[in-house]
Amino acid sequence: MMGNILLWLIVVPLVGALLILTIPREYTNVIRSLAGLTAAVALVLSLVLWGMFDRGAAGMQFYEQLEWFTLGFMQVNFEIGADGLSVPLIALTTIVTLFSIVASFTIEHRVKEFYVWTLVLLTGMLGVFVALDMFLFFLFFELTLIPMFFLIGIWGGKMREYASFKFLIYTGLGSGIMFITFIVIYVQAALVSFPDPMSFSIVELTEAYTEGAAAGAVGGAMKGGMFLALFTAFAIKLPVFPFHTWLPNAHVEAPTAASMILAGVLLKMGGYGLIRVGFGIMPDQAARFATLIAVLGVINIIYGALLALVQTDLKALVAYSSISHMGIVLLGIASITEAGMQGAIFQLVSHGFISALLFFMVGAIYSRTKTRTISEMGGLSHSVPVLAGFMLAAAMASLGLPGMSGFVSELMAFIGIFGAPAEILPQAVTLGVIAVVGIIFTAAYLLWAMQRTTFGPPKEKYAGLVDAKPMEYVPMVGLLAFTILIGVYPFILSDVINTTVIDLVSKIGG
Amino acid sequence: MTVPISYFLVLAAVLFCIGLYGVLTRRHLVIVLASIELMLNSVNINLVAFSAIGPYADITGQVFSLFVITVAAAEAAVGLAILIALYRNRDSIDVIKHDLLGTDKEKSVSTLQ
Amino acid sequence: MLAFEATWSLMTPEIVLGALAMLVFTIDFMTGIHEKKPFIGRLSIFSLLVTAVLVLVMNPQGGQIGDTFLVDPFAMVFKLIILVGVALVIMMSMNYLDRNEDIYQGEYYSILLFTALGAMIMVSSADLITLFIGLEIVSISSYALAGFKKHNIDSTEASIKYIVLGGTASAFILFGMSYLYGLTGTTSLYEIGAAMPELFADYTVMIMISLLFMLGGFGFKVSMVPFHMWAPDVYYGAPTPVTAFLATVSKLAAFGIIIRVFTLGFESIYAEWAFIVATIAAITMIVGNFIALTQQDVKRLMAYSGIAQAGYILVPIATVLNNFSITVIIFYSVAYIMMTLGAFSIITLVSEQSGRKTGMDTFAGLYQRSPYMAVAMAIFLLSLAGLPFTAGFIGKANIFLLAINGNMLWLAIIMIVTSIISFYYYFGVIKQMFMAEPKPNAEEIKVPGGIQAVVTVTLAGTVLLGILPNLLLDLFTGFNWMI
Amino acid sequence: MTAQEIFFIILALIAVTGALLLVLLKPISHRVVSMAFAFMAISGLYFLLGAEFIGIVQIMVYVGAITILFVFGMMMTEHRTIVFERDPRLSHQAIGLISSVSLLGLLIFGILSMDLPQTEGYVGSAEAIGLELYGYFFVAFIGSAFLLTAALIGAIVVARKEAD
Amino acid sequence: MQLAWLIPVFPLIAFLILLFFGRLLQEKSAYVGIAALALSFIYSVLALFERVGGETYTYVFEWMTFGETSLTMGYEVTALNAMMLIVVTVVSLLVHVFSREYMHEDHRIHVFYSYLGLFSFSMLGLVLAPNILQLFIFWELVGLCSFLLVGFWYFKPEAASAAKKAFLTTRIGDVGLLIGLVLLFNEVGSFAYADIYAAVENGMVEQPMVTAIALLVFLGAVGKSAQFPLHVWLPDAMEGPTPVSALIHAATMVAAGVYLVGVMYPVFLASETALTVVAYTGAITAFFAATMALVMTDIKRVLAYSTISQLGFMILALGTAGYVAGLFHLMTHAFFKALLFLGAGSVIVAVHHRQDISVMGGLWSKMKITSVTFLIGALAIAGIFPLAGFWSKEEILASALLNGNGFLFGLALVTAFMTAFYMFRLFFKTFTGDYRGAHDDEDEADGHGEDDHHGEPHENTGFMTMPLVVLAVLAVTAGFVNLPFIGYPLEGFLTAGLNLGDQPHGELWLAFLSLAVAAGGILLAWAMYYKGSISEDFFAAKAPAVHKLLLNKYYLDELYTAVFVKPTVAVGRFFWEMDKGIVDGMVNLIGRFTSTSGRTFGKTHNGQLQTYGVVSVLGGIVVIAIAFVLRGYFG
Repeated sequence: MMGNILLWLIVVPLVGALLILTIPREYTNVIRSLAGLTAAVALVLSLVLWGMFDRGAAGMQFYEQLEWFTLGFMQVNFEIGADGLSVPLIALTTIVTLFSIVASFTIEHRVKEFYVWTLVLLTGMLGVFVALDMFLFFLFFELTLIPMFFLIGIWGGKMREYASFKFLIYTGLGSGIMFITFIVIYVQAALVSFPDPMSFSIVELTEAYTEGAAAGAVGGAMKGGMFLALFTAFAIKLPVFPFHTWLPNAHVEAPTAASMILAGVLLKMGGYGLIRVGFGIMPDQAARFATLIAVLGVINIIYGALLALVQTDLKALVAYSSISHMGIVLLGIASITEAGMQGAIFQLVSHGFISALLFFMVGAIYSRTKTRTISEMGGLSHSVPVLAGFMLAAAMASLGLPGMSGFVSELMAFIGIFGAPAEILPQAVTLGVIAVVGIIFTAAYLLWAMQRTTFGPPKEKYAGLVDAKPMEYVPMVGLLAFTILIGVYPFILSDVINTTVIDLVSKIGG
Repeated sequence: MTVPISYFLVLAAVLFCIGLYGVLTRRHLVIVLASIELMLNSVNINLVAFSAIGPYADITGQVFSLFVITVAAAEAAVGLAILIALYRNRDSIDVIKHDLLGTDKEKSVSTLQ
Repeated sequence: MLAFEATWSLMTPEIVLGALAMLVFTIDFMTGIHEKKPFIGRLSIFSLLVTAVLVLVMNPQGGQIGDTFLVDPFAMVFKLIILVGVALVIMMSMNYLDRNEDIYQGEYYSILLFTALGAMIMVSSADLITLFIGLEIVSISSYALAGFKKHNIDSTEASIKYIVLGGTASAFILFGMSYLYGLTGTTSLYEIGAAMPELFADYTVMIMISLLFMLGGFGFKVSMVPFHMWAPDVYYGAPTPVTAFLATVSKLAAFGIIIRVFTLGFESIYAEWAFIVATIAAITMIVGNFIALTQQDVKRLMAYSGIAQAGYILVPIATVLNNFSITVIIFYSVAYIMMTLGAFSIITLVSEQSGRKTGMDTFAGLYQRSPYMAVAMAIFLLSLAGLPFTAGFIGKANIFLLAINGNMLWLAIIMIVTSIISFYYYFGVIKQMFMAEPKPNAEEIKVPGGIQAVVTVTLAGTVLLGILPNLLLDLFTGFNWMI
Repeated sequence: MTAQEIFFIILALIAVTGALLLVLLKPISHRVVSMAFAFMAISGLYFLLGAEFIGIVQIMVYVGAITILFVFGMMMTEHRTIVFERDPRLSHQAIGLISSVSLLGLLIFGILSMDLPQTEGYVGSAEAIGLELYGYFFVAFIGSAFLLTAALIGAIVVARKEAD
Repeated sequence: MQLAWLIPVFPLIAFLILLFFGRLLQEKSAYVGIAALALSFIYSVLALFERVGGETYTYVFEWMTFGETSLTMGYEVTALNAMMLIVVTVVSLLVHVFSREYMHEDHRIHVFYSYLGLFSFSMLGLVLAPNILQLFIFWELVGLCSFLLVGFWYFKPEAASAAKKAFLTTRIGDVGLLIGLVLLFNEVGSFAYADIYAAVENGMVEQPMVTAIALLVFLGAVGKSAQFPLHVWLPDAMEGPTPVSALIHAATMVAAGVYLVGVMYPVFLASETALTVVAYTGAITAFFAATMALVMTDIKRVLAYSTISQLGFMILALGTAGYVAGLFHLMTHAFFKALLFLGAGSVIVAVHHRQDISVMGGLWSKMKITSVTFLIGALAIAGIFPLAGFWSKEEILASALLNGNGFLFGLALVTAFMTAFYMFRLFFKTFTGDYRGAHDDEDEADGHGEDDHHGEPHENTGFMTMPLVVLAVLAVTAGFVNLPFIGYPLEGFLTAGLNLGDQPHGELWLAFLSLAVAAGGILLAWAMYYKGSISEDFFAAKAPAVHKLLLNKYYLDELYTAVFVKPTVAVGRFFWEMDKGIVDGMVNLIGRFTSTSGRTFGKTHNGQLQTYGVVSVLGGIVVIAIAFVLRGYFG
């Protein structure tokens, strides 16, 4: 048990948070370095996990199950494990968190609490990705709400209270729907298997619904309902049109580090959940609603891009771009092909890095220009060339430039959607074409934004700005490096994911 | 007994509802408390009637009614005590004047003095 | 006559508590009126703890004295909840009474002890009369307690409202009981339960009227909609520790008898009333949470929150009545009493230190003024909201499980949606504590030992049950609640 | 019509009239008197039903103690016959009336829908009541002792006028 | 040939060095780039020599896996890309050399060279790609470099906007390409050229699908090679530094589209429709671009339209089965167009960074080398015997005639005439006559920057003239690699091992016809702009509407703005309003509804004890009544 690296991963940030709590709040530098150290340890652990992970094996690894509590005949376990779907996201989480912690070294206001919340958030996020018990999954899923609420609410911008409450209630509602659906899923299976006990284990339920007793016994309408409810729950997190409106508010108001984590990791929990639970347990329903998911994915892509196109606030633009990019995930999932699924997971990871980078850049620029209004910027290439350069790189990554991770995921998703079996997704080609057209819009808004911010005649008022500080290079270079690494040699990622993806897709029988 | 039990029951119901009406609409707090006593009395009529000529007549009903009387007395005592304390504080026993605690009484003394 | 042949040792805890309560009263009587008498409070707590130990020692084997006094796991656990609850209320009262010298201490404590006794009788009774007497001990004591700050307008007004409405509710209960007695000739719930199917067939309307009268009367005590109207005003006006008492012990004891009466007496006609309870539960959750959204006063907010919580506890009753649902209810009760008492002790502390104000803004910047209290309060509120790693979450999750298992999906959905809505106001308080800056004239908060103790105990309970619920759940699952 | 029925009707009329007057009369003292009449009539009903002990207790407690208590309550609060200004809550009155009447209707519907067998009648005795009290209902009896103690303490504390 | 992978790596190393240490190196950056390109060039030559007579060499590694499928990356040296390697490295090397002088005043010269390095890497990578996916990756990267280099002078709003336009417009084509290759992949199961060829030739891909794929792939080429209707970005891209225009927007990147069609040729051959579309697109582009080149006054824009026009020629050739002709023209065009651009760059430097030909003139005497080499270039593009352009253009005409139809051929011929005309219009206006720049020095309307050395134009240093000379030599000789007299050696080289059918060859009369047309064009230009025997405004006066139309580039930019840009933005705004108003509005409405209803419920708590009582009792009665009615207790 003590040897389980996943457990350590969850525990380390928590220990870090507790340690920070013991430090008097005046010692800000100690607190900062301790937070950074904790995140670094988590990162190292996740890399060790990456290394130890057996690429060839399907199923869960580092599996651990402890009895937790029983309720009547319902067994809730502390069950953790990792497969090719969670390992990359765990790595993503630790990486983005470490960089966001480094990025927030500039925060001077209530430093101690900031890092405590960040580390608690890290625990929650890692917990979501390792939890294999639905109960536990939900626990961690909810746990992320609270730190993020505080991060937005205390360190956020002008409208922070509105944004934090909207985030809380909206995504809370999503969690609520999710929880009810989890229990319905469980109860349906448990009733079928009665009197044999059944636990909340995702693994066990997956088995029950895909090949076990519940596969045939639970009615189609019920399963459809459950799937749609699950989809809605995760759609709020992802977010999917029309459940996306919390996101721009939250992103715009959140402090840089929180935006990085929010876009980089929190949104991914929605995608992860959709694949792990929604797709995993009810692949037949995923196939049944593939068209719906794909259509929503396409709407997300186009709608997000069009909205990003007309934003006046740079951060809002990036926020809407997140919405647009999450459409790719849906598209990939909807295709129900190995390529598409691969693309969806790739997009989760890739967008994690890219959006974190983008938000970091926006934050860094905002801290200098004191404005996020696009029209007031301009000529930043002159005053802050390095920042402008990274900004451009981030934008390029975001618009799916080959050589960067975004391209790979888009390519995979498109291969998936164009290759989707016609009986599952009859409109695949049409949807695919519309989606691909969306990436023109993506290019349009990003380039337009770049043209108006970094390009253009140098502005007088930005003459004295300081270019990137050494501490800022860490997140910039780090995130960009990961983006490029995956973009140039995606095999390192696909290798890890592939077996799991094959396993997932095989459940649908093709 | 030639009087059907339902007579007693109806009488009790009538008294109960008169009491209830008193509680709900009278403005004098003493009368409100008295109305509660009336309601409790109607319970006793029921109990004693059932005890005497009910389908399962036995002594329990009368015992029950004794307890009810006890409770009624205690309640009357405490109620009047509170009434007096209230009167000392507010110089009024008009029910509708005692509305300091409502939701839209933002003016309400949000202090406990 | 069973009078003196019964196993009276079953009543040992009650007898001891009664004796100790009288002792407390007598000692107070003999030590004058106006002195500060902290030992009275300590003695009261000691009495309650002794009783609790006695309950633990004496009660597990079970038994009964006629049908009037039952000792079963259900009664035992509820008694423990009540005793611990009252002890905590007294603990938080000690500071309050030191600051409010117009309250008579000895009388206050002894009346609280009487209510504990009454509540104990109430939950271990299977006889309408005994049950009603227990209920009235609690009620009449509560009326007096609510008005104990007798020079305070709010307190007396709260008290008069409480007694008028409470008295009416009692009358309704009795009226219902009188029919029940008349149609069965007995006050024993077992016998009533046994006769119920036939009875219902014969006198459908009258049985339902009596059932609903009783439900309404008990519902008044637990503040379920539409019988909840008194709660906000009384909670607001009553002295804060008394509010805590009303919100926890009084409410839970009333739930105890609801379960007792409906399980023993009306289980056979479950289908006839379950949907009514379900509807009421739904309305209660909705109304409580919706109104709470607009509250600006913490005590009123807690009142509406308490209404909503009552709705949550009603859900299992509406879903199914069996051992399992009682387990769920009792677990939630334990969680509820922990988090609510914790929250109220902090409210007491803060309002006493802010010139007796209870507006939401008194909590502004509490984190700066007293981090431990702020964090503890946050955890209590999170628990009330049902967020993870708190007892409240496990409790609610159990209720969901039960509701969905019992094909009450719609109720579960209403519950979860209203829970999410409740985030708004609970986090509103949290926002005040953590995000707002303290008022410029806000004093440093000095935490008295009593409050510190209450907060620590309840916090430990809330968190421990949130992380290791099996500590209680495994125990409970082994119980056969009702004999 | 038997004598019992005649007595019943008379007593019931007195009780209902007393109750109505309690609710409807203006002067407070008249109201309390009419309440006393109602209580008396009710105790008469108990006698009619053969529950003499309860009837006597009724007279002692209600007519004796509680009515006097209310008179005290009346005296200590309002000495003169106060006249409230016009009640501003007409709709409230109406709703109160409707509530009460519809509840009454419901109850009468319930009562009349019952087909209760007419039994010969059970005559209780003080002894029987005592045996029950000290027997089966002993717990409740002790409980009511505590109830009265608590009420006593509570009432004294709340109503007490301090020396200062 | 195993070392061919080093060819793109050298510039990449240069790029990285300059990225990290550029600030230290400053002007010395140029040498890093030059050295890297020189090495690349040497390796390219070696690769070519090895390839001649050798076999295709392929190396791949696993790049990505999904399911049972693996995507690979690697490199291969085929006949076609061996040729392309030479073209790219030569032009790139020369541009590197040229820029040393051209850019030396710019303090961001290291950035410029790093971009050039990146571009060279990308372009070489594109060429070496063994599969279409890798090609696409580098295809996008060259687009990025184009974006960066066009926007190199980011502070000029026109440059910034041109960079964006270039990227966006080509991206439209790229999207088509992406869809095409994804569809292709789903049909074939591989991105590798070899597999694709095999699949297409075996008829594995159904007919409508292969047409669709071919057209989509061609859309990519249309964007990249600035074919009608996506040609609009190229003229604007002239906002970039002139060496960039020479390298990217004349010789290499824009030719990538042609190259793409070249490498995917089997797919095109499988679809008659696709070929037809390709041919017509090429011809129409060639014609339209040429018409616009007739009236432009900006030296670089004339060359830009000329480039578009020439690219149209190549596409036309490919569309009419003139595989070799198209690629041959690609190569020759690369040399002479680079020559022309660099020459223009030399001129621009000499006239203090002005580009309007109306302020030039009379430079012949002042800058001999530039003038002569420019003239060679102009003759080459006009297709004068025996310069490179003559040979390749003749082949294109041949394929248009033999495999196309009269219309295509006619269009090509007219275009050839116009080509000669506008080139020599440019030449005469720039180099002959009197220098018109001196007297309006003061109003530097479209001049760039502050020139601190006003004065007469004079010849530039060796860094600038040497590349001109080299390119001029190539412009003369490059055509000889495919001389008919020695049996079309290039054709043999390129088509070896490929099943492309017979290549069309023109008969002798066609050569003469082409020569005559070119000569005619030159003569007309001579008459109008040198001799002055026909008024310069002759045509403009004859058909002012046409003139205006041409000057405004057929109003295509305006049209696109009105049809695509504005509606998109409008739709975006509409959605935004909808998002705020309806989608988010619903959310807020629900929130408001909740709190309002909470407040309404709360109103019942008015503090009135009896209100509470009435509500409770009435509520209870309602509960009872509803329950009774529902359960039917009332009867």
